[in-house]
Amino acid sequence: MISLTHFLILGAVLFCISMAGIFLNRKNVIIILMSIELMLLAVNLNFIAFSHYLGDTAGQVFVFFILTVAAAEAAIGLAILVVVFRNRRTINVSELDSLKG
Amino acid sequence: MVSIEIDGKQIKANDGAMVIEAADDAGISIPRFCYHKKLSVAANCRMCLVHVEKARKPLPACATPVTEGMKIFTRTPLALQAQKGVMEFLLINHPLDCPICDQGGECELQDVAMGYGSGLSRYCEGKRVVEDKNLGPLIATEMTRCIHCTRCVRFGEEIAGIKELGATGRGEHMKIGTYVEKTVDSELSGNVIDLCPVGALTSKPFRYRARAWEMRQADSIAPHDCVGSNIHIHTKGREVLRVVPRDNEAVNETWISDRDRFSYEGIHSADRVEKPRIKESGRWTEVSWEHALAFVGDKLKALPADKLGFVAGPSCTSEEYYLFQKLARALGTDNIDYRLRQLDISDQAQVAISQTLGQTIEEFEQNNAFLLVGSNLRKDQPILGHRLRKAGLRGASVSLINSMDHEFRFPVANKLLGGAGDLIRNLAGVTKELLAQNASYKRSKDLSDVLSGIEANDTHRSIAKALSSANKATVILGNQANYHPQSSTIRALAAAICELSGAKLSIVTDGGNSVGAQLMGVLPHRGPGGKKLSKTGLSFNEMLTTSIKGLVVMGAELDADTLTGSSALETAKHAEIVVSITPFSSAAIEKYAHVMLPVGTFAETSGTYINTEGRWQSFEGAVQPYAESRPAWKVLRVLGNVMKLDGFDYFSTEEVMDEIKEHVGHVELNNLFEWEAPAVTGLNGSNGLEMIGDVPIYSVDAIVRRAAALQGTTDAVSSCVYLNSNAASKQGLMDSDTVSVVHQSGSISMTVKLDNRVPDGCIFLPSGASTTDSLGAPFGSVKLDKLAGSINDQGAIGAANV
Amino acid sequence: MFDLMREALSFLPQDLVTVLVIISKITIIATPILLSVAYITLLERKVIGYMQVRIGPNRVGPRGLLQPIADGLKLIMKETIIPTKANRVLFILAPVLTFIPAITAFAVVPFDYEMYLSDVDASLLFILAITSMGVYGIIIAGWASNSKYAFLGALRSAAQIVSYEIAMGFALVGVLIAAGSLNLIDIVRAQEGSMLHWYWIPLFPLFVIYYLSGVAETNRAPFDVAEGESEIVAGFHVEYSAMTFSIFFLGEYTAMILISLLTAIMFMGGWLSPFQGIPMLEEMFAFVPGIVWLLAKAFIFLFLFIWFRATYPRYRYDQIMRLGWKVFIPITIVWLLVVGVALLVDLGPWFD
Amino acid sequence: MESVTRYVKSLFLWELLKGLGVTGRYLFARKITVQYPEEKTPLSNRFRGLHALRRYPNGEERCIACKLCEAVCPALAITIESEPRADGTRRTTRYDIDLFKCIYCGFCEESCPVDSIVETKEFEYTFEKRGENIMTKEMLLAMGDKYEEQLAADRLEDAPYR
Amino acid sequence: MNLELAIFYFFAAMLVGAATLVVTIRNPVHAALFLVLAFFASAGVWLLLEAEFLAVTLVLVYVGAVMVLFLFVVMMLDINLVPLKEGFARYLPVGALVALVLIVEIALAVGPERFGLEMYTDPVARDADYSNTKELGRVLYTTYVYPFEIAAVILVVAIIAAIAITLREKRQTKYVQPEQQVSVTRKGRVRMVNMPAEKKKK
Repeated sequence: MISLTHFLILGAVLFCISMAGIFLNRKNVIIILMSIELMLLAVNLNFIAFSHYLGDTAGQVFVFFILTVAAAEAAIGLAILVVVFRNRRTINVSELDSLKG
Repeated sequence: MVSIEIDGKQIKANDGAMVIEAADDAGISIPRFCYHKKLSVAANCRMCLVHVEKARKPLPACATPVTEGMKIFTRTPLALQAQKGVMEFLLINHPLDCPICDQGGECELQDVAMGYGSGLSRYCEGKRVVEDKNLGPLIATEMTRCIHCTRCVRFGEEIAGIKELGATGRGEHMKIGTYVEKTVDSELSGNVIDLCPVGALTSKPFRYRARAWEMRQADSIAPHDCVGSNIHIHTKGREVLRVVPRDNEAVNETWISDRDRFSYEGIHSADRVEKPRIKESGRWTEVSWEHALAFVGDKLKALPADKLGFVAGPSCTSEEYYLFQKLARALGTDNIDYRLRQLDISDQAQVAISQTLGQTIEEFEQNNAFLLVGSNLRKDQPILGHRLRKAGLRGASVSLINSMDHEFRFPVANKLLGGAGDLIRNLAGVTKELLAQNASYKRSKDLSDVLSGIEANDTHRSIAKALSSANKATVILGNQANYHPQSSTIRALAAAICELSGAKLSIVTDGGNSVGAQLMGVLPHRGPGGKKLSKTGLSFNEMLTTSIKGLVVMGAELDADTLTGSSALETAKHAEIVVSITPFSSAAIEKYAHVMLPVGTFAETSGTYINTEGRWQSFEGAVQPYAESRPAWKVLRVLGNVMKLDGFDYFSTEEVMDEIKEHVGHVELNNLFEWEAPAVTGLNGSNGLEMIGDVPIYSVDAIVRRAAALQGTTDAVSSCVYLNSNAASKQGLMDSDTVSVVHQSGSISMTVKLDNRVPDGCIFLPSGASTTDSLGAPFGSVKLDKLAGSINDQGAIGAANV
Repeated sequence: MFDLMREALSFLPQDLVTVLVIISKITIIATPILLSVAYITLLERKVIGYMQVRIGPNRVGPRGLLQPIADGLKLIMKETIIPTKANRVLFILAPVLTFIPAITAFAVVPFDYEMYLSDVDASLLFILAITSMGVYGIIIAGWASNSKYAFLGALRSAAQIVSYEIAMGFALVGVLIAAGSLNLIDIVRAQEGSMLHWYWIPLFPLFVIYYLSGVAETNRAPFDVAEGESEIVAGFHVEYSAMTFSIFFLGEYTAMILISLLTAIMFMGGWLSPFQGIPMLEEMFAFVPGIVWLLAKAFIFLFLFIWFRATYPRYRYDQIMRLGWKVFIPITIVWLLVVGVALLVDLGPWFD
Repeated sequence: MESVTRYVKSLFLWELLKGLGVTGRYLFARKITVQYPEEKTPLSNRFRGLHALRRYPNGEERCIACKLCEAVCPALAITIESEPRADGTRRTTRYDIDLFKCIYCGFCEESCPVDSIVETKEFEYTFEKRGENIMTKEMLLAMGDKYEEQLAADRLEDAPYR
Repeated sequence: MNLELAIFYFFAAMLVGAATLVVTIRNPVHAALFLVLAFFASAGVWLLLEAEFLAVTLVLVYVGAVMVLFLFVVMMLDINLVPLKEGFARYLPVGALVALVLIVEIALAVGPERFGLEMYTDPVARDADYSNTKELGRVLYTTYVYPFEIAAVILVVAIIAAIAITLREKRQTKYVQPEQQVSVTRKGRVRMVNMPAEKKKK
C-alpha cells in the first residue's frame, strides 16, 4: 500500500534535485528556470498528496493556482530571457552585469 | 576636284574619278560585282546602276565619271528597280546551290541578292550548265555559278600578267576558262578566289572544310618571304583552315602570293612533333618538357662554350631570335648564325647592320630604272615581283643580270644570262662603263685596278645609261646574288654601281625575317642592334668546318634549309648533342638530332617580323600550338631558366619586344657600306658544264615544303637536272634520260628535263630538297654521265612536257 | 464478446486477464485505423485526381486498389537515411512522438453506446491534452534533422498548432457548457432527440471553427505552411525517408481520422441515427448499428479534408496566424457568451 | 446594400463554398486522362521527336554539309565536319547531335535545304550510359532508314502549308 | 507488492531520473525534453492520488504549452553552450552538499514517525459517480472564487507583459489587410472620366 510518506519522500528528493540543479547550472538561466519549475512541481506533489490523504480539496485548488502562476512566471521569465539575449547576445548569468537596459 | 551630290550628300571627288569611287570614299554603298578598285573598269555586270539627274536611263556607277554638280541617287525607284532587274537577270543562270557552295555565307551575290534582289524569280526555263575546268591544285571551279563579272580575267591580264583565264563565246554561251586545257600557274593565282564574287572559283585545299561563320579570324603576317604580307588566318577550333589577305596598301595592297595563302596546309602535316623527344641509343622516345629541357640544359652546360654552335633559320620571329642569341651569349659563345644559305660572308664586317630594300615598298614601285642581279623576284618575293611589274608596265626600264632566263611578265629592257662567273663579269662590265662615264668618282682607282680585264659591251652600256639617266633607280640583289660563292664581290660591285649612278641598293633576302635576324644579332660578329663585338664567333660555314660539339638548331632543317646540306649533316653527326627546336620532324632530323623540342609555327605563336623595308609587324597567335608543342620563345625562355641564366623571366612577347626596342630601336637602316675592292677573279669557270642552283618557290622553308597543294603545282620544281635542248644535244641527252650528276662532294642519279630557260653551258639543279643535298653547294663545274636503263633507251615513253 | 474472453481466460490471474482484454480491445481499434490510413491515402489521391479531371493511381491492382500496399512496401524496403549531423535518438523518436498521441486519443473515443476502450470522466480534457503532445514530434523532428528547412518548418508548425489549440479548446468549452459534461459519452447522449438536437445548430460557429482548427492542427491544406514545398521544400520532414517518413504520414492521417470522429461526436450526434425522431424512418433504420452512423459522419468530414486540399491554395503564414488569433478566438469567445445566455434562458430544444 | 451583401457573403464564406462547388462539380466530370503506354494521342505530322537523317530513294544520303542547321541551332547541339567525298561531292564526315543540348525546336529541320535532317515522331528513348546522348551520323541515318516511309508521308501531308 | 505500488515506483523512478538529467545534462534542448518527461511522470503520480483533473491540466498546460515555449526559446536563441557549462564540476560538490543537507533536514522533519502510514489512515474510497473535476470546480467557483479571479488577472497581466517585453518597436513589413484586399472592387480603383479630346497645339 502506498503511504503518504512515499509521496513526501518523492517530493523531497525532487526538491533537492532542483535545488542542486540551481547550484550546478548557475550560469545558465534557462536551466535555472527549469529547475524552478521542478521545484514547484515538488511542492505541488506535496499539496496533492496531503489533499488526497486528508480528503480536502483545498490542496488541489492551491495546486491549480500554483500552476497558473507558474505558467505566468515561465512566460514572463522567457520573455525577459529573449530580450536579454537579444540585447546582450548571451544568457550567461555571470556576464549579465550591466544595469543599463 | 569636283563637287557632286550623292543621295543628297555633298561630296568632293577627284577629277576623272568614277561615281562608285566617290561613293565608296563617302561610305555610300552601291552594289557591284565586276568593279574592283585594283582592276580596270569593265562595266559588264550592271549591278551598280544608279539614277543620275538629267540622265534618261540609269547609269553604271563604275563607268560614269563624275562631273561638276552631278546629282546621283542610289535609292530612287528608278535605281532600285534597275538593281532589282539586274539582280533577277543575274540569278537566271545562277544555280541555287548555296548550301553546297563554299562561298555560301561570304558571297557577294548572296549579300547583294538579299539587299537588292526580289524574293521571287519569274524565270522558269532550264538553267545554263557549264563544264568545270581544272585549274590546278589550288583553285576549285564550279563554272555554272559564274556570273561573268570577268574579274578573274582582268586579274590575269592586269595583275598576274598571264592571260590564263579568258571568256569564250557570247551572251548565253559565254564561258570563262583557260583557252586550252591548262592550269592557272601564276604565283598570285590564289587571289582570284577572293576576287570571284560568287562561288565559281574557290580554294581547293579548303574545299568543303568549313563555313565562313564557323571560323575565327586572326590577324597575322606571312612568314615565307621578306615582304611580310598581311594576312588573316581563319581558324576553327585548333585548326588553321585558310589564309586570306589583309589589306595593307603599303605592303601587299590587297594581294598575297599563293605561297602565303596555301602554306597553312603544312601546319597540320603529319610530320608535326607532338611531345618533346629524346634519342637514346638510336631510338626516339617521347618525354615530358621538364625532362627534355633539363636534359638539354645539362648537356649544353657541360660543353665548353667555344664548342657550342647556335643556328637559326631565316623565318623565326624577332623575339625568338633575340632570346636565341641571348641564350647563346649567356652561355659564353658567339658561334651563332642565321645565314644558312650564304656561302661568301667575307665582307660581313663591312656590310650594313641590316640588308634591306633600302626604301619602302611603295617607293620601290616608283623607280624608273631597275637592275636585277641574280634574282627571280617574281617567284622569290611575288609581291615585290608584282610591284616591279607595275613599274615595268608604267615604263620603267628593267634590266636583268641573271643566271637563268626567268620570265617577267612585262617588257624587259636588257637581259644578260650566264653562270656564276658570267654574273660577276656582267656586273663588272656595267661598273666599268659607269666608271668610264664618271671619272671623278672618289674610288675610281680602286675599281679600275680590279676591272682592268673587263670589257663593257653594248648591253652593259645600255644598262649603265638606264641607271644613270633615271631619276630614281634601284639595283636589286636577289637570292642568287646572296647565295653566290663570291657574293661579297657582287655586293661591292653593286654598291659601286649605286654610288656611280645614284641608284639605290636593294638587297632582298630569303626567309620571312632576315632583317630581324640581323638586327637581333643572330650573327657571329654583331650583337643586337648591330653592336660590335670584341670577338668574332664562328659563322655557319665556319662551324661546319670546325668540330662543333653542341649544336642548337632553331627553325631550320640542316639538310634542306642550307646550300651545303651534306657537310652540315656531317658536322651534326659528329656533335655530341644536336638540339632541334622545330615544329616538324623529318628523316634527316631524326638522323642528326638528339633532342627535338616541338614548337609552334607562325600561326601558333605571337611575335614580330621585320620586313625588307624595315617595317616591324607584330601579330598574335591564331591557334593553340599543336598537341604539346609550345611557342619557341617560351621554350627558349624556360631553357634559360632551366640553365639558371639571368634575364629570362618574360611573361609575354611584348615584354621581350620592350627589351628589344631598347637595344634596336635606334638603328637606322642603310644598305650602302664601305666596300673593299673586290677580287674579280676566277670567272671563266670550267670548260664543261656549270651548275646553277636556286631554291624553288615552294621549297623555301619547312612549312611550305609540307604544304601538299603547293607541292602539286607546276611551280613546285621536281628534283631533276634541267638543261636546255642545245646543251642536251651536245651531251647526247634526251628528255627523261637518267644521268649521274657528279659534283664537288658526291654524285647522284637524276632524271633529265629539258628547259630552255637554262643558259648554254649550264645545268640547273633545284636546291632545298633532300635529294640534292649530298652534292654540296650548287655552284661550279659539274659532270653528267648518262646512265644505262634510261626510259628513252627503252623507247617506251615519249618526251615529258617541259 | 469480452465477457466470453474473460471466462475463457479465467484460469489466469485477474489482473492479467484485464490487461489482456484491454490489449485485445486496443488491437481491435488500432488495426482498422492503420488500415484505413492506407486507404485514405488512396482515396485522397483518387479524389484529388478526379477533381482535377484525371484518374489518379490506377496501375497497381484493379483500379489502383493495391497502390497503398505497394507504397507501404516501398517505404518499408527503402533505406532510412539519418543525416550525419542529426541527433540520432531524437531523429528516430520524433515520428514516434507524432504518431503515438494521435492513436492514444482513440482510447477515450466512444463508437457506440457501449463501445469504447475506457470511459474517462474528463475524456474531453484528455483528448485535448494528448493531442497537444503531437507538436513535440514536429518540433523534435525539425530540430534533430539539423537542417534549416526542417527547423523553419518545425517552428512554423509548432506556432500554428499552439495557436489553433486555443481556438479549438474554446470551441470544446462551448460543447462542454452545452452538454454539461467533459465525458464524450455524455456529450453524445445530450444530443439525443433528432437531427435538430445535435449541437451543430446551436453551436454552428463553434462547429465550423472546431473543424477548421482541426484542419490547421493536422497541418493539412490550406494550412500546410509547415511543409510548404514551394518555400521550405517539405518542412519538418525534409530529411526523413522510408519508415520514419511513413510514420509521420501515419500520424497525420490518424490525426485526421481523430478530428473527423470528434467533430462527428461533438457536433453531429456521434453514433445517433440521423432519422431519430422522424416517425417512419426511425424504425426503418433502427437495425443499423450506431457505429455505422458515426463512421459515415466521420467519413464526410474526412472527405472534406480532401476536398479542401483539392480546392484551396495555401494560406500565407501571417494570414494563418491572423485567422487563428484575430478571427477564430474572438468568435468563439463571443459564442461562448451566447451559449451561456441560451443556457440561462433554457433555449429549446437543446438547453431545456 | 452592396456592402451588406458582401458582409453576408464573407460571413458565410460564400467564395470558399463556391470554390468547393467548382471542385465538387469536376469530381463528376468526364476524365480526359490518356492511358499512355496502351493509348496514345495522335501526333501531328509536325511533331518534333528524335532526329533522323534522310536519304534519297536511290540510297544517297541527302545531307550536303551546308551546316545551316549547325548555324541555326540555338542550343549548339549540332557538330558537323565536312570534306569532299571521293566522288568530289560535298559530304559530312561527322554529324553529331548532342541530345542533352538539343531543345527540339525544329530549327534544323526548317533550315535544311534538302529535307535531310528531320525530326521523327519517336519520343520514347532513354540513355543508359554516358555518350549515348550523342547521335552520330550512322545512328541518324539508321533512324532515317527506319522511319523513311512515315517521314515522307508526313512531309507530303505538310507540303501545302510550307 | 501490488500493481498500484509498482506503478508508483515506476513513475517515481522516472520522475527522479528525469529530474536528475534535467539538471545535469549538457544540451538544454535535451534538458527541456527531460523536463517534459518529468512532468509526464508526475502527472502519472498525480493520477495515483486521484487528481485526474490536475494531472490532465498539468499535461495540457505544461507539456502542451509551457514546455513548447521553453523549447522554442532554447532552439531559437543562438546560445554558445561552452561557457555556460563551465564550472559544472566546480559547483558539483557544493550542490551535492546543499542537496544532501536539505534532504537530511527534510527527512528529519517528515520522517515516518510523523507522517507514516500509522499516522494517516487510507483516504476514504470515493463513490462511483465521484468526479474530481466536478468537485474541484465546485470549490473553485464558490469558496475560492476571488483567488480564482485574481489568478486569472495575473495570467492576463503576464500575457500582456510578455508581449510588451518582446515586442519590437518598429514594424518593417508592409502588412496587407486581407479583408480590405478582398473587398476591392473595380469601382474603388478605377474612375472613368469623360474628357474632350485634346487638340494639338499649333
